[in-house]
Amino acid sequence: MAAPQPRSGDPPITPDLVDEHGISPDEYREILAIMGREPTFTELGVFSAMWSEHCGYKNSKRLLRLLPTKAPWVIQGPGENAGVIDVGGGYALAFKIESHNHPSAVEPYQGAATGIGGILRDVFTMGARPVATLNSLHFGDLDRPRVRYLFSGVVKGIGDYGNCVGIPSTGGEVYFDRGYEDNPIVNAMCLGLMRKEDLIRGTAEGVGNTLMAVGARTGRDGIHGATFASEELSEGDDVESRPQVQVGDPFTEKLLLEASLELIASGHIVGIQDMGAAGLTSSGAEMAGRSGTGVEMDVALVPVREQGMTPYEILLSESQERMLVVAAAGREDAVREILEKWELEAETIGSVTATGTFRVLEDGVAVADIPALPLTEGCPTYERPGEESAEVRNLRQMDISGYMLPPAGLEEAFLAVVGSPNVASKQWVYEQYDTTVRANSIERPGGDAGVIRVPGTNRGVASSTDCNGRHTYLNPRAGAMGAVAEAARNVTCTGAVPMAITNCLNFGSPLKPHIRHQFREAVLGMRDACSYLETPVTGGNVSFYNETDGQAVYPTPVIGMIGVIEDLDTIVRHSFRGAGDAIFLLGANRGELGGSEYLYAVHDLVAGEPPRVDLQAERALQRCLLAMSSRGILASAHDVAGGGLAATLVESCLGRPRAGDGVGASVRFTDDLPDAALLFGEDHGRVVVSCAPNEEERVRRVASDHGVPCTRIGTVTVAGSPLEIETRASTLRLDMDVLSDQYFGAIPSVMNQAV
Amino acid sequence: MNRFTVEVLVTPRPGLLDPQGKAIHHALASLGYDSVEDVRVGRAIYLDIEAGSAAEATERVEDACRKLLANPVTEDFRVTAAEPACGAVR
Amino acid sequence: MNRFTVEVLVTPRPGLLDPQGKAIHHALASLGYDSVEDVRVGRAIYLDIEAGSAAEATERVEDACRKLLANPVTEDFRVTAAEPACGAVR
Amino acid sequence: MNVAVITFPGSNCDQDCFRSVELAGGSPRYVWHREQSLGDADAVIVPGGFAHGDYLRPGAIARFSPIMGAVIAFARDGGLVVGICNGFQVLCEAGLLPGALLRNESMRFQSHDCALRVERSGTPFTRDYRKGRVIRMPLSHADGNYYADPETLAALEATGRVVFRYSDARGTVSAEANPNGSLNHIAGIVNADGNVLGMMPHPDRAIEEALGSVDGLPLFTSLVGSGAGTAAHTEVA
Ligand SMILES: Nc1ncnc2c1ncn2[C@@H]1O[C@H](COP(=O)(O)OP(=O)(O)O)[C@@H](O)[C@H]1O
Ligand SMILES: [Mg+2]
Repeated sequence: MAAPQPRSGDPPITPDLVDEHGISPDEYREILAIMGREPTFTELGVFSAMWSEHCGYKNSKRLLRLLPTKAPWVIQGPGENAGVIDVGGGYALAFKIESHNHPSAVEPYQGAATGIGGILRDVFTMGARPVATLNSLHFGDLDRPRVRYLFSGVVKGIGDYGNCVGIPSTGGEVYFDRGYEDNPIVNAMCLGLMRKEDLIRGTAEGVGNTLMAVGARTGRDGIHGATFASEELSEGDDVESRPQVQVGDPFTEKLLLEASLELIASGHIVGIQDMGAAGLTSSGAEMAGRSGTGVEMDVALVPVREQGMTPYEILLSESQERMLVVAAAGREDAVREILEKWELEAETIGSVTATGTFRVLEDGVAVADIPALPLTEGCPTYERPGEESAEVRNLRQMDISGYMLPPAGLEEAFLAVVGSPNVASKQWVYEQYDTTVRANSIERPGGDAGVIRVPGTNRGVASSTDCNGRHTYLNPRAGAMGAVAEAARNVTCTGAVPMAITNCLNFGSPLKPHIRHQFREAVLGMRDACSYLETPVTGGNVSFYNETDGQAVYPTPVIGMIGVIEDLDTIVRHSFRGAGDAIFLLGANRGELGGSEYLYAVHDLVAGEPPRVDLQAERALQRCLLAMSSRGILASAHDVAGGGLAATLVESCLGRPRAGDGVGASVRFTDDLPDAALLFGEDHGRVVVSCAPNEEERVRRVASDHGVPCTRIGTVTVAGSPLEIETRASTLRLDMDVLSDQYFGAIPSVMNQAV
Repeated sequence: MNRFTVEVLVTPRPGLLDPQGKAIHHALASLGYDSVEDVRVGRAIYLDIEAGSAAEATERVEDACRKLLANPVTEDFRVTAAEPACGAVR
Repeated sequence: MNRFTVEVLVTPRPGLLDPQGKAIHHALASLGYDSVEDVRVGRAIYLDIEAGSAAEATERVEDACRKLLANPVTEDFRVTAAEPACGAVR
Repeated sequence: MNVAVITFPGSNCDQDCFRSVELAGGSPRYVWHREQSLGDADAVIVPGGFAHGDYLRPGAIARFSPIMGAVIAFARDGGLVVGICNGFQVLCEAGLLPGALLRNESMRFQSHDCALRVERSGTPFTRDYRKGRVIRMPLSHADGNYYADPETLAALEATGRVVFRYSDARGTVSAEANPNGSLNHIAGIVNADGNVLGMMPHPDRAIEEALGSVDGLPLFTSLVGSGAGTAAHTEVA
C-alpha cells in the first residue's frame, strides 16, 4: 500500500506548525518513531487531536488509574462511551457525565445544548435508551450581567435540547461563586436503560465489515474542538473561536437516537460510536484500537455540508449528531433502510481492515496511515509533581472563629443564607426542563436525588450530581471526598443503595504545580471515598485549562452518583409530611463553618478548613437510612449540606414548589456550639428525618443498631405555623411565607429582571 | 423628534448549521416545492423608535444589535430605517 | 432557469400579543434604550429557488407562505425577490 | 376500543399515550406518520413531543405528514380525536381546532404541575369527570399560550367549548394560575362538533399514583368508554 504523500496545498511540517498543533518537541519525536517517517499535514492534525488533553488524557491518565473501577455489578468500566452497571431485574444502566465548559463560555446556548447532545449519544451508542439527564453548573456571582447571560443561555440550551429529544431532567446542581467568574462549568450527565443482552460496544470487529457515516452531514464546525477544549481562554476569544461554534439540532438527535436503537436491536451492526471530540478521527481510531483491527476510509465518501472541505477538515470536524457505525458485511442496505425510515443518511465510507492502522484516503489516494493503537493509547502521559498554592493554604488555615457573629443578627443571617442563590430553590432552572416526559419520573428535581422508574417494573434508579467547589478549593482531598459522600447521601435519602459513580474533573491548567496538586488530591479523595463506600468509578471526563487570563476555576470534581431502589413503594421524600411527626437528626453536629455558604453570603469570605468526611460514620449513616427506608418507618429524609441545618429545615418545611404542601416545625438544639456554627455549619454525615409518632421507637432502635447518633430535635407543626428554632443562646421564629419568598424567590427575582 | 420604524434582519452566519432552515427545506420538498435549493431562517425585528433623523434611529438600533439583538458569535444583522410615520409591515 | 433568492418576512398580526417583542422591548429599556416605543418580532426566511423569472419565484414562494411558512391565524407575510444570482444577506 | 396513537418523527409522548389507553382498558396501536390510513381505529390520539422538531412553528410541518389527511377525514366524519400538547398544536395548524398556540408569555419553556378546572363534563373526553372538578397534572411546553381572534373566542365561550381552564387548587381562575398567558385561561377546547379535543397539559403523565396524580386517567377512560360514532350525538351547548 502506498504511503500517504502530502496533498497539494498542505503547509510544510515545520517546528512552528507542530507547536501550533499543541504537540511538544518530545511528543513529535515520539510521532516520528511511530510513523518511521515525517507525518503529512493531515496526519499531524490527527495526532494533534488524539494526543490532545481532551482525547489523550496526558496529564491525568496515570492518576486516574488509582480509582477503583470494579464491583460485581459493574458490567463496563472506564474506556467505553459510557459505564454500565447491573441494576437488577435483567436491566443494565449506562451512564456518563461530560463537560462542555469552553463551548458554553463562548456561546452558552449552543455550547450547553451540544453538551447534552454529546452525552446522550454516548449513552445510546451503548444500546441504552436515555431515560434521564442531570446537569452540574457552576457560574460566577449572579449580580454580574455577563453571568446572568451565561446562566440563562446555558439553562435554555440544556432545556431546549433535552426537551426536544424528550428526555426528562431528574436533577443537577447550580452554584454561583466568584471562583467561576469567567469560566462557567457546564457538565451534563445522562442515564440510559437497556436489557442486559442489548449492550453493544464501540468496536470495529470483523475484517471486511463496513464503516458507515450516519446522521448529520459534516461541516466545518468545531474543527480542533478537542484541542480547543485543552487550551485556556483569553480575551478576544469570542471572535477568534467563531468557526468553532457547533450548532445543535435536537430533532436530528432524536431521529438518530431512535434509529440507533433500532439498528442495534436489528443485529445488522457490530459496533457504533458517536463522532464526538475529534469526530471521525477519534471514533474511527478508537473503534479500531479497541478491537485490535484497522480501519480504512475515504473522506470523499463522507457526506459534507460545505464544498471544498479538505481531508484534514473532514477528519477533525466536530459537527454534531453524527455516528460511525460498523455494519456487518452485506447488511449495508438493511442499515440504510432503517436510517431512511428515520429520514437520516447513511453512507458507506470504508471498511474494517487487518492492518492495525487508521488509514484515510481521498478519492482513493492515501492521505493518512497511522498505527491505530499508538494513536489512541500511545499518547505520552505525564505525572509531574504538584504543590499547594500558599494563598489557598493561608485561606484554609485562617482562623474563622472571629466570624461567628453575624453583623446584622442571627435572623438576618438565616434569611441571607436561605435566600442566597446557592441554597435557594433551583425551580427557575428545572422548570425549564421537561421533568415528566415518558411518565417514569417518580421523584423530580427539588429533592435530594431524582428517581426514575425502570419502565414496566417497580424498580427505580436514583441519581444526583454534587460538588461544592468552595470546599474542594480550600481542601481538594476533603472536598472531593465530601462530594462523593454527599452524592451518596443524597441518593440514600430517597431509599436507594449507592452503586457507582461517573465523574467530571474540571480544573485549571495542569502545567501549573498548584493545579496538579489540586488534581492529585481530588483524585485521591475520590479514590478513598469511592473505595470505602463501594461505589466504583465507571467512567468520566477530565476538563483542564478552565482558566481565563491565568485565573483558574475552583477545582471542581463533579460526582454523578447512581443508586438503585428495588421497591419504589419504599421511596422516601425530602419534605415533612404530617403535623405531629417527630423530627430527628441522624449524625452529630460539629459546627464546621470552613468554606460555608454562611461565610460567603454573610461575611463575603472563602476560608477555613472545609468539613471533613468520616467515611466510617458516613457508611454507617447510609446503612442506617436504608434500613429505615426499607422498613417503611420514615415520613421524610433530607440531607444536610450547603447552608447547613438552616437550609435543610427550611426545605423540609416548604416542600415542593406549587404543591402547597408546606408545614411548620418546632425544633430545639442543645449542642454546645455557637449559633452560626450550629445552624450554618456544613458538616457531613447528617440527615434530618421525620416519622409518625408511633414509629419513634423504631427509628431510635435502628439508629442505635447502626451506631448512628440519633437526636430528637423537634416536631412537625401544621401548615401556617412558623419555623421555630431554639438553641442554647437564641430563639428564632421564622414566618414560613417569608422563608418561602426567600427560598423560592431568590433566583427568579434576579433572573426575571430584564438583561 | 420623529418616530421611525427600523427593520432589523438577523441571520445565521454562513457555514453554521441551520437546523430550522434544513427542516423547512425538507418540508417544502415534500410538499412538492422541489425548485427550492436552500433555506435559511433568521429573525425580523421591527422597532418603533423616536429619533431626530433616520440616520440617528438606525445608528441607535445598530448599537442595540451589537449589544442585544444579534448574537455576535453566530449571527449577522442588517438594519434599515423606514421613513418616519410609515407603518412598515405592521 | 435562474436562481433567485427570495426573502420572506413573517410578522405577528397587529393587535396580537407578541411575547418575544415585549421581552426585547423590556430588555432594551433596561439597557437604557428608552426611545424605543414598540418592538415586534417575526421570522425572516431566505429561499434560494430556481425559476424562470423573479415574478415566478415570488409567486411560488407566496404560495408556500399561504400553505406553510406563515400561520394565517396569527401572522402576515411579505415576499420580495432579489435579482438572480444576488447573494442577498447570505 | 381501538385507539390509533400517531407517531411523528419527534413525537416523545407516544409511549405515554399508548400506556394511558392501555391502563384505561382500550387497545392502542402506533400509527407511523407516513401511513395513509388509520385502519380500524375508533379514536385517534395525536401525542406530545416535538414533531419535526417544531421547527418553523410547532405543528406546522407535522400538519402535512401523510397520515394527517386520514386524521382530518376521520375527524370530519365525526371520529374522536385528541391532541395533547404538541398534538393540540398540530390540530390547530391542521385547522381541526380554531386558534393558535403562541409562545408562553414568560418566554420560557415551562414544566411543572398545574391545576385545571373541568368546564365541561358532557364531552366524549370528559364524561368521567365531574363538571367543576379541579384536577392536577403536569404541563410541559414553550408554546401553550392559546390565542384566537375575538369572534372565535366569543363563539368558543358561547357554545361551551372550553373544556379545561387553568385555575388554582380551589378552582379559581386568575392571572397567577395561568402559566402561559392563554386567553381566558384556556387549557383545552373542543371543536364545534365536539369530537376533537386539544389540550396543553398532559393527562398522559397523570395516570398512576406513583407519578403523583391519577387525574388524567378519566380522560382516557372517557375516551375508551365512548363508542365509535357517538360523537355526533354528544351534546354541544
Ligand atoms: N441544574 C439543575 N437541574 C435540575 N435540577 C436541579 C438543578 N440544580 C438543582 N436542581 C435540583 O434542586 C434540588 C436541590 O439541589 P441542591 O441544592 O444541589 O441540593 P443538595 O444540596 O441536596 O444536593 C435537587 O433536587 C436538584 O436536583
Ligand atoms: Mg446537590
